[in-house]
Amino acid sequence: MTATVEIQNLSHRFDDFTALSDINLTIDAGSFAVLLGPSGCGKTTLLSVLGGFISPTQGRVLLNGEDVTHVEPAKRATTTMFQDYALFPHMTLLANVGFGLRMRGQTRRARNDRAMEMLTLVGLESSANKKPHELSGGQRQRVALARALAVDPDVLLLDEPLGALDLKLRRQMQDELKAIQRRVGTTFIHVTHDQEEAMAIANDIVVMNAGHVEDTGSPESIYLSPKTLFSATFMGETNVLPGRVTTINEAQVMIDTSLGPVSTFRKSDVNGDIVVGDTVQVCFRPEHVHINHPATENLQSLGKATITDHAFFGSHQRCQLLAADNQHYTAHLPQTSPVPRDADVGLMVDRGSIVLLKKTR
Amino acid sequence: MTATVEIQNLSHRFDDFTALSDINLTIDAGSFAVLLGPSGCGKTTLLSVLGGFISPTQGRVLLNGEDVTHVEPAKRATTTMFQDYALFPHMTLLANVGFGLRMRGQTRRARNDRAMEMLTLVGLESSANKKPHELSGGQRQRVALARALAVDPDVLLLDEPLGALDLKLRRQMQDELKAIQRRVGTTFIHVTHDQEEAMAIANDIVVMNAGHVEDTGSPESIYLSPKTLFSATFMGETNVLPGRVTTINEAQVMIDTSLGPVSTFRKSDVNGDIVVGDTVQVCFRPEHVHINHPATENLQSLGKATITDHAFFGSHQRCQLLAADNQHYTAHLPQTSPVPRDADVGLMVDRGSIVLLKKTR
Amino acid sequence: MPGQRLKSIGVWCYAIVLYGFIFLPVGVLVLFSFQDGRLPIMPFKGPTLKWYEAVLSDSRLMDSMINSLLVALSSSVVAVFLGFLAAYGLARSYLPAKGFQRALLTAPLTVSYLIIALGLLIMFNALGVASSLWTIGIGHVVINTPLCFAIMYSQMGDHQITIERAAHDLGASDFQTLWLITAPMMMPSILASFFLSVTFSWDEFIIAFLLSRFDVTLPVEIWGMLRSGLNPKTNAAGSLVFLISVGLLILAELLVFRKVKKQ
Amino acid sequence: MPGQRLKSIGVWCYAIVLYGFIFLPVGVLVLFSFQDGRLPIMPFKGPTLKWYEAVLSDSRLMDSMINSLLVALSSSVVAVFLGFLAAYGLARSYLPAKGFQRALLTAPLTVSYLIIALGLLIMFNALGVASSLWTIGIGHVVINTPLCFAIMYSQMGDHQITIERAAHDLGASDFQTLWLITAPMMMPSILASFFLSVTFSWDEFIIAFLLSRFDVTLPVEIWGMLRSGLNPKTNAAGSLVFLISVGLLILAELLVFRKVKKQ
Repeated sequence: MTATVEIQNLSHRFDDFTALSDINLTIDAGSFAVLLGPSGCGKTTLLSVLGGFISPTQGRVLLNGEDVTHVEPAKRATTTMFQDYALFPHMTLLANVGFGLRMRGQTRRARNDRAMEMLTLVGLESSANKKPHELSGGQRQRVALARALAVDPDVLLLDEPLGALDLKLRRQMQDELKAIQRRVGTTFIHVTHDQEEAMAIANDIVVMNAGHVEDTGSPESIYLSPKTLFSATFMGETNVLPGRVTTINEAQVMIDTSLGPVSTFRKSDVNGDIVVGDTVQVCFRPEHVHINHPATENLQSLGKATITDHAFFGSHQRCQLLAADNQHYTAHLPQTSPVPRDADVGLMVDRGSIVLLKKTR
Repeated sequence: MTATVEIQNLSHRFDDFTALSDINLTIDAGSFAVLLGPSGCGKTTLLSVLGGFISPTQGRVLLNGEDVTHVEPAKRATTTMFQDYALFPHMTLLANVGFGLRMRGQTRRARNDRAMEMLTLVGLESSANKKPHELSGGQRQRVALARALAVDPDVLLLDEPLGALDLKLRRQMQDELKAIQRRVGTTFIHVTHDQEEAMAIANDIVVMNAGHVEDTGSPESIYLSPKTLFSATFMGETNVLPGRVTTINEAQVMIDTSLGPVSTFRKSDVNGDIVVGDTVQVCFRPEHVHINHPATENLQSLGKATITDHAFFGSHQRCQLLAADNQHYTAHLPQTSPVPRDADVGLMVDRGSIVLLKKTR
Repeated sequence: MPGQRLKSIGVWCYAIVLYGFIFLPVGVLVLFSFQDGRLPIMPFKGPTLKWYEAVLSDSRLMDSMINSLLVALSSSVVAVFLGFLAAYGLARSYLPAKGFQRALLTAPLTVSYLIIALGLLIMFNALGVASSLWTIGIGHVVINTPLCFAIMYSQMGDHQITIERAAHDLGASDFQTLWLITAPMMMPSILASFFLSVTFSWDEFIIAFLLSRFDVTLPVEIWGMLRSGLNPKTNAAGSLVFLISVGLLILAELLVFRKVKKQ
Repeated sequence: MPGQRLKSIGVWCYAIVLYGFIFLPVGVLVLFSFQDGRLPIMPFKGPTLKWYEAVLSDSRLMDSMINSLLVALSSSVVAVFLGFLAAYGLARSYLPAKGFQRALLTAPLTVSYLIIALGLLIMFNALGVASSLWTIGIGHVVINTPLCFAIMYSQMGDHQITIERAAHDLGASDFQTLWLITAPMMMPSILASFFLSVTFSWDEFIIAFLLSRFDVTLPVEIWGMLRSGLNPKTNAAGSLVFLISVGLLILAELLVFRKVKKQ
C-alpha cells in the first residue's frame, strides 16, 4: 500500500526552541522522498511528527487526505525504521519481523509465513532463527527494513538508517533500498545529512535548514538551479560572487561584480523576480570553471587569477584560484589537464550554468 | 626540524594475529605522507611503532639514519597527535601547549612564549586561558596540533585526527593541516581510511591492507596506475573485467575477455612483466566509460549494454550498465548528457586509461 | 625492557599485600572453623569438620538459617518489583526534576542500616506492630529497594527507549511493550538486582537484630553465640554464611553476566 | 491526551507511596527526636530541642563523636590511597587475568560486615592485638578499600590512557604523568570515594562494636543507649548521625558532581 503525505502549516516548538516553522509540503504516493539538511535543521523532528511520536504545536498531517495529526503511532499507517535499528535483542529475526503482525492478532502460522516472505525480500531467509546480536550492521539494517515493511504500511519513515554503516556498505544498501522501494511501491520518507546519499536514492529531495524548507525538487533541479544560497552550498560546493543587476533584456541579465561585468542567460522560471538594481549572488559550481580556455559565446571571463593550491582528486583536479578581487574560487579541472602552478591564468565560467540568487535579509 | 623515516623489514604480531608483515618503506624528510587503508589494515599499529608505543617483534625504524626501534616515546624525536586529541582537561590551552617544554625543563616564560607562538600559528591565541571543554571539536584539534608541534619534533604522527569532525569542517582542517605542514616543514605521517582525505593532503600515499603495503606513490600515480586490485578499488571505484592475454606487440596488449577482444596500450613501466597467456584483470574507472560515442582510435568497444539504474550525482550522472556477459558495470556520464533508460547502448572505454593487473593467487 | 620488568614486580608485590590485607580476616575466620581444639587461637591444630557437624545438628541454628532464606527471598522479590516499577516510571515518564528524584531514590543507599533500623523500631513501636520475621522483611525491602532501583535505572538506556518506541510503532500497547519487550530486555539487571538483594538480606545483621523477637535470622543467632566467647563453632557458622553468599554471587555471575557478555 | 494524563497521575501516586515507604522510618526517627515527653511514641507532643541539648552536653557522646570523626577521616585517607594505587595498577599494567583480579578486588563489597568483623576479631585475638580505635580503623580500611577501588577503577577510562600516553610522548616520566596528569584528572572520583568512605565509616556499627573496647564510636554509643529502652535522646543522637551523613553527601555533591557536570 502507499499514500500521499500532505503537511500543512506545520510548526513545532520545544519549550522556547522553534524546531519546525510553518512547513507546507506534499509528498506523492509511491515516491522516495529525502529530507536533507545539517544536524539540528529539524528533519528528524519532522519525521517524528509524521510517525506520531511528536504532536506538533500547530498544523496538520494528512495521509491520503485523512487528518492523522494526533493519531498515536500504533494506530497510524506509518512505520518508522530507527537510526539504531531498534531490533528486539531477545527475539529471533523471525519473531522480530513478525512482531507487528502478532500485535495485529494474526495466527502464528500466518505471521511466520509473512515474516519469511519479508526476510526473503531482504535476502536473510536463511538467518530466520538467529538473534540480532549475531548479525553484521548491514544485516541488522535489512531486518529492521523487513520488520517495518511486514505490517504493510502506507508510508515508511527512515531515520538516517545508513548512518552507522561504512562507506562501501552504505553505497550498497542505498542501491538495495532503492530497489526494494521500487518493488513494494510504498512511499518512503528518508532522513539524511549526506547529500550524496540523497542524490543516490531520492526522487524528491526536501532541503531543510533551521526548521524550515529551503528547497524541494528532483536532485537535478536542486543541484542545477537551487532556489536559495543554502540549498546551493549544501548540495555540493559552489562559488559565490556578489553583484548588482544593471540591465535585464529578453535574453540576458547583466550584473556588476567585483570581477567586472558578468552576463548570464535569463531564465524566467528561476530568476523571473529579479529586477534591475537588485543585489544578487552569482553562483557557479567548481566544475563549471575553466582556465585558459579559448573565449566562446558560452564562456564568461572573470579576469586573471593565480592557482594557489592544487590537489588530485581522482576523477578531477581541485584548484584554489586567487582572483583579482583577492577572493579564492574553487575549480574542478579535468583529470589529466595540466595545472600551471603560480602563474596567471584566465578564469572563465560556463555562462549557462550560472545561477542568480536574490540576496535576502 | 624534519627527518627521513625509514622502515626496514618491519613485522609485528599480537599473540597469534599478524598486524604488520615485512614492511619496507622510506618517507622523505619534509613530506606529507598518508597511510591509507580500511580499518584493521595495520595502519594505526604502524603509526604506534613509529611513535614508540609498540616495540615491533621484528625489523627496524630509522629516523635520519639512526635506529630508534626501541627508544621510548619520551626520548624520540616524534610526537603523536591522537585521534581523540588527548588534551589535558584540567589545564588551560597555554599549559597544554607548553607541557612538552615544561617536561624539557624550560622556564615558565620561555615555554609560555613558545606556546603563544604555536597557538597563534593555529589561530587560537585569544583562547589561551580557556580549558579544553570550552572549545569546539575543530578548535580542540588545533590545540592538539599546536601542542604536538610546540616541542619541535622531527616527525609528527597524526592518528585519524579528522575522523571526529563533520564533512565541512574536515575539508577546512585538511587545507589548514596542509598549509601548516608546508610552513613548518616537519615530516607529517597521517593515518586515515578516507581516500578523499588522502588525496586532498598527501604528497605520498601508502596504501595498506591486511598488514602489508599494497601500493605507494603520489595520489595521481596510485589513482591512474594502481599496482594491485586492492589499491585500484580502495582509491575510488573501478570496473573489473577478467581476461587472458593473447598477443603482445611493441605498442599494444591484446586480451580475450567475456566482452570480446580488448586491446590496450603497452606500458612497460606498469605492466612490463605481463606475458602472453597470463590471466589478467582489465580495470577501468567509471569516468572512462562512454556510451553511444562515435568510434575512435582511442576508444575500445565492449559491445552492447542496457542501463539498469541511473542517478544524478551533481557533477556527473552515475549509471549501472548490464553488459553482454550479464555483469554490471558502472559509468559516470557527464552532468547533462541524456541517458536512454532501458534501451541498448554502445559501451566503450578509453583505451589509454585501461589498467592491466596480473591476477595473483 | 628492564624498567618494565621492575615495575611489573612492584605491581605484583602491591597486589599480594593488598589482597592479603583484604582477605586475611575472612581467611582467618574460615581457617579456624577447621580448628581441632576448643579455641580459635594459634597454633592451628589439624583440620577437622566437627564444628560444621555441630552447626548442622544445632536445630536453633538451622531454624534461623531457614528464617534467613525466607526473609531474603521474599523481601528481594518485593524489592525488585518495587525498584523495577520505580526505575521504569522514572526513565520513561516526563516527571519534573528527574535528576532530583533519582538522587532521592538512590540516597538511602548511603544511609546507615543502624539509622534505618532505629527508625523502623520506633515506627513499629509507635504503630504497635510486634517484631517478627515480617518486620525484618519490611526492613530489608526498605534497604534493598533503592539498590534495585539504582541497578535497574542505570541499565535503562536510551537505546531501549527506541526499542520500546519501535514496539509501540508496530502496534503494541503499553502493557504489551512492558511485558514482551522491556522486561525480557531488562532480565539481566532484574536478575542481578535480585541476587545482590538476596545476598545483602542474607547477611544483614543490625536490622534483623533490632526488629526480631522470637524468630531470628542466622546473623542474629551467630551474634548470640558470640556472647559465650570465641569458639570454632561460631567460625563454622560464619563460614557457612560466607560460603552461601559467595555461592549466590557465583550463581549470579554465571546466570547474568555471562549472558550479557554473550550479547 | 487523557490516557497520558491518567498514566501520569498513576506514576505520581506510585512515587509518593514509594518515597513514603522508604523515608518513613527515618522521618519517624527524626520526628520523635523533637518529642516533648519521655517516650518516642504516639501522640507527638509539640516540638522541643531539649533532647539535642542533652546529647550535646553528654561528654561520653561527644567523645564518641570525636572518635568517630577521627576513625572516619584517617581510615578513608588510607582506603583512598590504597584503592587509587590498586585501580591505577590494574588499569595500566598488563597483569594476567585482569577481569578476575577486578572481580576479586570488588567482591568484598558484597561480603557481610558481620563476617569481616568476626574475621578481624579472631585475627586480632590470634595475633594478640588489643581492641582500640586503631583496630576499628583497620576494619574500616578493609571494608572501604574495595569500595574506593571500584569507584576509581570504573572512572579510569580508555580516554585517560590516551591522555597519559600523550604526556609520556611529550617527555613526562611515569611519576610526572601520575602526579601532573592522572591524579588531577581523577580528582572527582578521588573525592567521591573519599566522601563515600567517610560516610560509610561514620555510621558503621558492627565492626566498631566488635573491635572496640574503651574508646567507642558514636553508633556503638547509641547502641549502648538503646539498652535502657527507647528514649527521645537516642532519637536525637541518631538524627545527628543521619544529619552529618546527609551533610557529607551534599558536600560531596557540590564539590564533586557539579564539577564533573561542568566539564
